[in-house]
Amino acid sequence: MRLALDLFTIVAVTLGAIFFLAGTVGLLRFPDTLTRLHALTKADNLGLGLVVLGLLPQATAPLGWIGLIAVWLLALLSGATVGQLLAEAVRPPEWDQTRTPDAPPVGHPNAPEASSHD
Amino acid sequence: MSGTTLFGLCAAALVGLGLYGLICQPGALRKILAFNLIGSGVFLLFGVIAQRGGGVLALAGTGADGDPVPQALVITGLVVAFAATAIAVTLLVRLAETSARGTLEGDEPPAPESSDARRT
Amino acid sequence: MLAALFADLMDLGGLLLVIPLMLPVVGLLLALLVRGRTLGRFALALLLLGLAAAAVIAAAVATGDQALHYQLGGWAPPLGVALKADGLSAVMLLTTAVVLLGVGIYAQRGFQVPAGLPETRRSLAFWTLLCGIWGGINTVFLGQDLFTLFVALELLTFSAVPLVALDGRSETLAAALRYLLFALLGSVLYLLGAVLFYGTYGTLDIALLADLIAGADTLPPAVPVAAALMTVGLLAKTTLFPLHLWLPPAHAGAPPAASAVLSALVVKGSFFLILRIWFDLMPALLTLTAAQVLGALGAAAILFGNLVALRQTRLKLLIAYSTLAQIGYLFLIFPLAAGSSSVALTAGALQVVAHACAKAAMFMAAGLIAASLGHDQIRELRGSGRTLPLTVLAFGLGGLSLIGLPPSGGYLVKTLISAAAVDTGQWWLYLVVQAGGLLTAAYLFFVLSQAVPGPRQPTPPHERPRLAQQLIVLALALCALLLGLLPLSAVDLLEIGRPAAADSGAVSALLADAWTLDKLWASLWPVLIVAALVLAVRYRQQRKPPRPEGTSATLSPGRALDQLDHLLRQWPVAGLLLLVLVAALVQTMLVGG
Amino acid sequence: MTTFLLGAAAFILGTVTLGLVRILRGPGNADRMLAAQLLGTGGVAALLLLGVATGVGAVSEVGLLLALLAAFGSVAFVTGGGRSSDASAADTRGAARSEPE
Amino acid sequence: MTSALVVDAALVLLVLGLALWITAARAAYGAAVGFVAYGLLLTLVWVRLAAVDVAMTEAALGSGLTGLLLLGAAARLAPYEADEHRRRPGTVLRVLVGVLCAAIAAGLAAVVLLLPDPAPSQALAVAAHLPATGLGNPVTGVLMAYRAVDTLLESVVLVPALIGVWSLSTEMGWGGRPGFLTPCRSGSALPLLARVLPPFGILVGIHLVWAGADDPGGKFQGAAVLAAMWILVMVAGLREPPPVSDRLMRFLLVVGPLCFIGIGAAGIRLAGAFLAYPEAYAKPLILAIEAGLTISVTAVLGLLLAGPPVPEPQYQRQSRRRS
Repeated sequence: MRLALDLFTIVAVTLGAIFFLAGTVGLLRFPDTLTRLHALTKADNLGLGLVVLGLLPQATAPLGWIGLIAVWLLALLSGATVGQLLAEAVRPPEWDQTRTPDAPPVGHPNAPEASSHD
Repeated sequence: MSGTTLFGLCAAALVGLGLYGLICQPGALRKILAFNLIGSGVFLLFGVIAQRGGGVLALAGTGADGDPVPQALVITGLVVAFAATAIAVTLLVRLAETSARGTLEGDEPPAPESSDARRT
Repeated sequence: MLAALFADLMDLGGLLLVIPLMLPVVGLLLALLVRGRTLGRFALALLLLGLAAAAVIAAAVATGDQALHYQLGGWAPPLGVALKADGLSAVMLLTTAVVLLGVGIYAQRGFQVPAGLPETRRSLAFWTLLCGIWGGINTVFLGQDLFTLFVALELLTFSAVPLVALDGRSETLAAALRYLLFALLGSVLYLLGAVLFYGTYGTLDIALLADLIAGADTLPPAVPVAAALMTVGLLAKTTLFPLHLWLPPAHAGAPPAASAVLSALVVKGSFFLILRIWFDLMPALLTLTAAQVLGALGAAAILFGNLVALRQTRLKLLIAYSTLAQIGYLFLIFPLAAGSSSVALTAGALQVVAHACAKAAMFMAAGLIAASLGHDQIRELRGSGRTLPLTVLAFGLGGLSLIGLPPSGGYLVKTLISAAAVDTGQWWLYLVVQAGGLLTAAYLFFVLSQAVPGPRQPTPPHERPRLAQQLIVLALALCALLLGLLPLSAVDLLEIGRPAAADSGAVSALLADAWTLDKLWASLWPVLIVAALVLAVRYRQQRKPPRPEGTSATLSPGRALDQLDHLLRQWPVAGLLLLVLVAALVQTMLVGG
Repeated sequence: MTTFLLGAAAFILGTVTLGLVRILRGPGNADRMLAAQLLGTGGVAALLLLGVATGVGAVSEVGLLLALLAAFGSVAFVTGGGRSSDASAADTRGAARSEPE
Repeated sequence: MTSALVVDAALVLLVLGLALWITAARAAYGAAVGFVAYGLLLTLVWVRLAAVDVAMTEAALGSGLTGLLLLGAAARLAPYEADEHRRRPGTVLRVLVGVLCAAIAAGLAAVVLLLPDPAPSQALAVAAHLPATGLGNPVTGVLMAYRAVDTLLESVVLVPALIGVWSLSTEMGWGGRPGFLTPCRSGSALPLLARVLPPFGILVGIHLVWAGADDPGGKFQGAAVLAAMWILVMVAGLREPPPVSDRLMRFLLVVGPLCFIGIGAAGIRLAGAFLAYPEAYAKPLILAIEAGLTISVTAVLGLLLAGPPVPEPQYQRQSRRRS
């Protein structure tokens, strides 16, 4: 029984680690912010989920389980929101993908001298 | 070489790095960041000392959670450092809004400037 | 009945120390809830109570002839935190209470809540932060735990910095930010030193650490490093030359009442900790080279600060640079400690007290003059002596203490330092003290020669100062001036709680002939010559059309001095010097030890 | 088992380290934020692995805290003006004029 | 345990790499993003150092709230950053500073390697006296009993810091609402997050305070989480920050420290020393103080991030422009 559980842990955690690797590769290789975002949110949620799943047999029941699952649920929630927020923020009005790298920063809408002009 | 020693060396390096940033980076926000780096280095060193101090506990067989005194002091220190960062950041934002600059370098006129101005 | 109350209070013993610790803190918290005009009066009542508590503690220390100790929460160090009031702490507590009460009375007007308003930004910030400074500095004087002292230093800094920026002009904001960042650098270095002490000895209590350090056969390498880091960190907060980048703009830019507190008290908090480190924590480690490094910086501060002060055209900047110079005197005592630590410590403590009273009076006097004239340009002070006779008199009297003329506290300081310098064969210290006094005399008389003559101002003053404000400024100046007349037994109070030194009586021996006619005259005549010279220069300037570039006839050296000051106050340069100081101090202790 | 879990933690940390190249390279601040986000999730995973492996108690609560606050970086990113440097090429709002190169 | 050493080495490399980035990055915003990641890694380091209480504080305060503060500031300061590089000190100066910093770091490293072995420690003394406090968590014991005065002073230090932040408003702005956290232009995601997350967050925060007596956790960690939730709600525009003159808010700000001082003073009578607790009631009294401090620290942390007050018209304008 112990052996089976350990095997389960090894398989799940390894899978999770591979998803993290995939996410990282996506983050590095994908061409623009939105596709990178896509790679990231998929990969890290699944990765963390698998790691949590794999750790369940090693944790003490039931408090340890609750803690682990709560971590994953919260990570899911914040991951989803973050994806949404960042997507809203970086979406160019005309889906313009030829951004100049490191364009000079512009006035913050909150700064007093940026008179409202929109 | 144990992990604890490794973290101790890391703390020393963080202090050095932060000192360099605090002195050489012109932007005031970068100085605030550098101050936080030094602070984290100091706290880390304290944590290393706490971990080493846990040795007596391990000998006594009551677990190895480290010396709680430095840990408590680090918590206090973190809160104080946060307050310091908050004041510094607010001062800086206010300074930038009133004088349109975010740096402390070369900002002050030399002392006799006023008399120079009157001479010309 | 009062006597009975007093006796009851004395019976409390160490518990008394909780009062100066907690009274300001409670005041700080409650001030957030107090509304309207009550705020200023509430703070004043608190300050009066604080003065009473400080007096009771000083009396308890003096009558008991031993330091008061208290263990907070009943936990003994190393686990718990202890408080201690020796004679030195008691004197500092009393000085703080007196100066703060003076400032509190003075500030009743400027920081009053206008009728009909619940509060204003300036009033709430000033009174709460004043309580914060008070609580921080009292904790510094009483704390015996290096980490508690760190928190106290931060309380002091966080309360002092916003006061600098209270006027909200961009140059005061910049000054406050510089002050904050440099002070934070200082605190973090101090904390690093404390951490190393804990790592080496497993305690942060000063008394326990002192025993452990004194008892060790070989010095662990962490100790000199920690000592150097803590000292330099505290130097950055005390603004010893050449780490003075933030002092002039910050002290000159704050509102006068705040400048008085900053100059008179706040920089002394970190200096007090330097005293604790070098005289209580590890007296044996103060090698002659390390002491001479500190002494040389002090000497440089005296000469440099006074010379730059002479070049200033604004009164408040002049006073700020004079603070820079006066801080230098505090560090002259380190090389003297080799001869007699009690003489050195007495001189240091007297200088703290005398300068606190004198400088608070001078900053507030300058504030009244500036309020009345609408500016503080030294060359345009004409007539202010007629309009504000009491204030200009207070300014002058405070200045006499800075020069070191009898019977002021400054005179005692200079007598002690000079005599000890001659005794230990360190003539350069003697020369620096004398030269510093004369330079101070030069700028003081220059200011007075501008302010005193001239008719009553034709234009009505911008703001008529209250008589109470003028009187309290005068009273503080008189405190500084008459400090020297205190009986010698008052000086003995400083010795209480210190390990009985072999050289007890050294102070009284040195001070014994301070009041001979010879000595008095010797201190007086050079100052008179300087006064005459200043008057002559001024007379000549009046005959010729005034040259606008300031006081000094020697133009190019003066410009070079300004350039040097400007260079030293660049952030990277000051940072570099700070690092050099750390390295140098470690070096001296490793080699000398 | 402990060795495996520690190894997995080291592996995940290693991969997210690679992701840090995005923080260095950018190009936009949003990309940097993405890398920080990945580091956040990976950090939580590594933390849980470490906690179980070394038997340090209450580690899942630390993970809970990290997961709870994970979104805050991005919230600050959206509410602050960090996005402006990304969208600046397209986002030519009159008031917020960018300086010429 | 070499595999543990590998993890530690990886962590150290990551931390140092990020510290380098924070120091050397060209733009402040990028450095601030790096700082958020850096705080997260430090949390892992604290776990490796078996300091779970500190790890929680670092996660909530060092990484979470400080990151929020710095990112917000970096965004606000971006327009003024343009000519910073020209103000860099000259090469000679930088090299000198660099050499000295390296020397100091090397000296510290040497000191670390030469720290005494076995290390001195208070751990046994703390454990021996812990039953007298009724607490199970030694860190809480240090914070609330042995070194209660540090905790008291620290909670007091936050108040002048907040007043310092407030005092940076204009005279006109006094009495208004803090202006740093005006609601963001609302997509759908942020208000959703601000509705879903706080119930969890409040639960976790209160749990941390409550559990802190016996398990890792405590008032500062809990308060930081609660403050973060409050900030989220304010940023999403669901609640406005209270005006600085709000009387209830003022009371909440000071209730914790005042309660601490009051119970401490009662200790003079009941337990023979200031800040001592009578042994029979030690735990309930400590929990009462912790509850008060949690309220006050939450309020202070939230308001520190909310910034100085602005005049009401400006506040409304900012909100409108951004929504």
